[in-house]
Amino acid sequence: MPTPPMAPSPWLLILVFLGLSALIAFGTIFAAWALRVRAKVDLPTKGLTYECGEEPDGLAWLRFHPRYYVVALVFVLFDVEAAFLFPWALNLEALGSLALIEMGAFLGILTLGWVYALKKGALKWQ
Amino acid sequence: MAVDESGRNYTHPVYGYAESLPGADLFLTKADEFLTWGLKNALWVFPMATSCCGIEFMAAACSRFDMDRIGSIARGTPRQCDVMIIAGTITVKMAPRVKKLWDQMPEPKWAIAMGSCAISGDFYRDIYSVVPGVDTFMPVDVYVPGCPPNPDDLLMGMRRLQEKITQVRAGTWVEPELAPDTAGFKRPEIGRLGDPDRDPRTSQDQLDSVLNLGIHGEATRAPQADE
Amino acid sequence: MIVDHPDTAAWVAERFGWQTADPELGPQVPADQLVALATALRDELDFAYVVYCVAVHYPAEDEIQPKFKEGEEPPPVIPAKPDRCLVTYRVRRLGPGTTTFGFHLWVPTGETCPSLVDVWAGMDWQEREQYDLVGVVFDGHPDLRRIMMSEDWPGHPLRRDYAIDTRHHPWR
Amino acid sequence: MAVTPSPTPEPATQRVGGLELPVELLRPAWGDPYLDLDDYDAESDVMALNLGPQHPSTHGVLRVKLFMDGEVCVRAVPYLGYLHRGVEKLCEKLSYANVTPIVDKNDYVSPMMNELAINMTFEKLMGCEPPPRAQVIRTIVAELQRVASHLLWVGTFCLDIGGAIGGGASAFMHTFRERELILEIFEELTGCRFHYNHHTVGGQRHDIPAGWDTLVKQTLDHIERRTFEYEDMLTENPVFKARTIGVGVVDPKLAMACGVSGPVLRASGGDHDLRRDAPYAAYDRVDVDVQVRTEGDIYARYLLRLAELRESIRIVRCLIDDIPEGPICALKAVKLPGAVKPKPGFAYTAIESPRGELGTFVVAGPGKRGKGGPNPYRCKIRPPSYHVLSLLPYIAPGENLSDIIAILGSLDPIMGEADR
Repeated sequence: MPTPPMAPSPWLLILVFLGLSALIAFGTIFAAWALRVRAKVDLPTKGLTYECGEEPDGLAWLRFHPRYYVVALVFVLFDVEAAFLFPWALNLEALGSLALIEMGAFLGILTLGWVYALKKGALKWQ
Repeated sequence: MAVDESGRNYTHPVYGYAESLPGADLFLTKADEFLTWGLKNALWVFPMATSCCGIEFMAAACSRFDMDRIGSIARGTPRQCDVMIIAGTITVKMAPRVKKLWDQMPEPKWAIAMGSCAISGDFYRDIYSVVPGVDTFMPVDVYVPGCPPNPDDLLMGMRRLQEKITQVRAGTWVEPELAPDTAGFKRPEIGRLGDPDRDPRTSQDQLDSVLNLGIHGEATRAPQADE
Repeated sequence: MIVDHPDTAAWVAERFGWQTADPELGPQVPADQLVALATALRDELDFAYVVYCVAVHYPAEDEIQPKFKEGEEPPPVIPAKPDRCLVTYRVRRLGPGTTTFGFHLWVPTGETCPSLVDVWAGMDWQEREQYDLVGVVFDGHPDLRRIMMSEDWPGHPLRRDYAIDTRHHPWR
Repeated sequence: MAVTPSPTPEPATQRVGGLELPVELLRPAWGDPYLDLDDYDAESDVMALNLGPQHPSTHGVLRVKLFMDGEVCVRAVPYLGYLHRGVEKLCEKLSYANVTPIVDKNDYVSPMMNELAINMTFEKLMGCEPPPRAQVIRTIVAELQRVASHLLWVGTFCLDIGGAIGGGASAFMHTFRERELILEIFEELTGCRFHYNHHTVGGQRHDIPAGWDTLVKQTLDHIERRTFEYEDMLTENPVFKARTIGVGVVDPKLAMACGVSGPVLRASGGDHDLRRDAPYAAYDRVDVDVQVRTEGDIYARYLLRLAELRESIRIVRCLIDDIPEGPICALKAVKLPGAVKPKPGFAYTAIESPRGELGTFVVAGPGKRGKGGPNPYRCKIRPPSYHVLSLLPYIAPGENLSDIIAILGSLDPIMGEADR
């Protein structure tokens, strides 16, 4: 049954949604640029990195210890997990109890990964 | 090269073009007032708290005198602040840092000299290591006298600054002329920023001293004029 | 072995032979024996707490001929004193009835004073401050830098010949 | 069967600097303040970070240059002098009576303590003794100032732990509300909230107004009830305990060598308090119950300062009821600044300020015709904050950056006093 001519096609909705979000995002940036107050004299110190008033000494482009990378990985694990949980939780009743078991398995596997990371001492820094 | 003024009567590119359109200026005055209202009621404070006035600043930010009522929160970095409150004595070793932090604040920015140490160096002004007043190296908008000024005086200073912002943006601000020499008060030879007989090289030397701060924190000195 | 000697000045007089003229200042210590006295105080008399190290600058004084009437024979001439610094130390023994003990030495300007950093760690910053403000050089100090003034500050502020409102281009 | 002599039990306490200290507290290993970075085999590059002169957590303008290996500090180099206002040089120019308002501004969290320290030294030089009423007022005022100072410390310390907008701000708001009550008491007595200029050579300048003691008693009852509020908020708070227990441990032997006394030494087992061991003013009429803890970490210092706060309230309550009658200043009102001319000599006195031993060494200079001069020849102020900061290069290495900020907060340095 063709969608009634009155209802806008879903693709149009997506277009409007993307357009609105782009408008808001870039609109605020443009407004900030347009309404900004320009200093009469732009001093070189304005661009310097802020280091409590001191002259920054040494480089910031340094080699860090790999333990910080592992912490970032563990964060990604939870981030992805959350990203999948939201859409699933929204229309849970539409998907029925099967989806519940699938998500349980998904969470179980992730928890296994988390326990493994804990046992390897990913978050122990000293 | 004059030390830059804070966000005072600037000419804005967008407004300039928009005003040429017929009938747009009626709308723009309302927009400007709206922006001024938003600007002055959210003055985030950069507390340059060096000594005793810093404690009174903390008392002003706390629950009894609550600076939050007029919309100002103390922030740690100069990047997010509109008003720099210089609370306490500024010594010669600290002055380049204060100037650098002032330059690192985005426009529009204002400065409040809180306490007589920041205004004129108080009874320390004759000492070898104290800068006699903050306005010898940076523009100051409101002076809050006192040693230390009560928190409600500081809040009155903030209200005074809000009035000044409104008048400056409305273009009706009249710059008060500098106080004449009061009873032979011995002023240090480095005049205030607005003094006409101030040596322009001093501003240049002050800026150089800020630009090339020594790594160990010493301010590299320009050649002494009288050495 | 730690001995609880009630009167430290008497113990020092008996042990090292330096008398104490002014109880506040304590005995005058020759420069080469300073570290020996300090270690003795710390180990034997249990003075482990640093109170301060202060340097006081005395400018040079020329000879003084005190006035006298013609009848009597002229009183002895007070000799001229060079430009010198009085360096006083003070340490404290904690516990009930805590007492402090001070000792001092005269350091003519230009000469150095032995450093006590190896005996008490707290003397590190005290000596740096006195070097910075009064200009007494402590040899043997691991890191004798200025602590109060900026690194390139001309002169030492707390000397008597340093004017209080000295200019410092371009900030005052 | 050869009876192996039982190893002599390791002595439980060891005598260091006149104090009996439990042995397990004396830890030899400390950070090396003069560590050469070349011979430090870092797993990653060492970053030089400035915890600079303008930083919300440095309690004033202290700059610490931290050499960090990732999150862990390798070496800490404090730089002072950003608030050096030349107070000692200014004291040499002023007369004895004029020095009080200058020294008032050194330790701007407890101004009464500075005045008390310097005026006691001048009185020792003059050889005059303040009347009993002035002695009792001095003790009451000093203890009230200690309550205000510790209240401010609890507030700002929670800022260092929780952050200005985060969880720490709540305790900050509470403690400053109580501190305002104490400022009101001082406003009643001296007329201003801060920098009172209350002490003078030989006694006090302002006498107690009528009804002042009832105001003090009500305020102290109110504050004592509120301290239990902080305990509910902080002492059993798991986050607070996780951030403070076992962090920034200070070894009493190192503390003594660096000249540190006060809450930092008492939290590490040093049973030393000038109010009890060398009583001044009216402390000999009160038995000061000195609080001592042996853990030496930040949590011990927090508990100790809270207990000291209550101890000060108890001391004020003991003294507030029987303030002897009589004059409040030994010398006639010191109108002419030049009236005070002590004979040439040296004098050192020390008091117990909320941060430790605050002393003043004054050299009275020769005046005309051999009598004393109108202004001091040299006026050295011995601030506890300067010594507490000299501990930092020893205890900072090996700690995380956020813990260093908590340690700095727990040492309670005041830069106006450290830089003079």
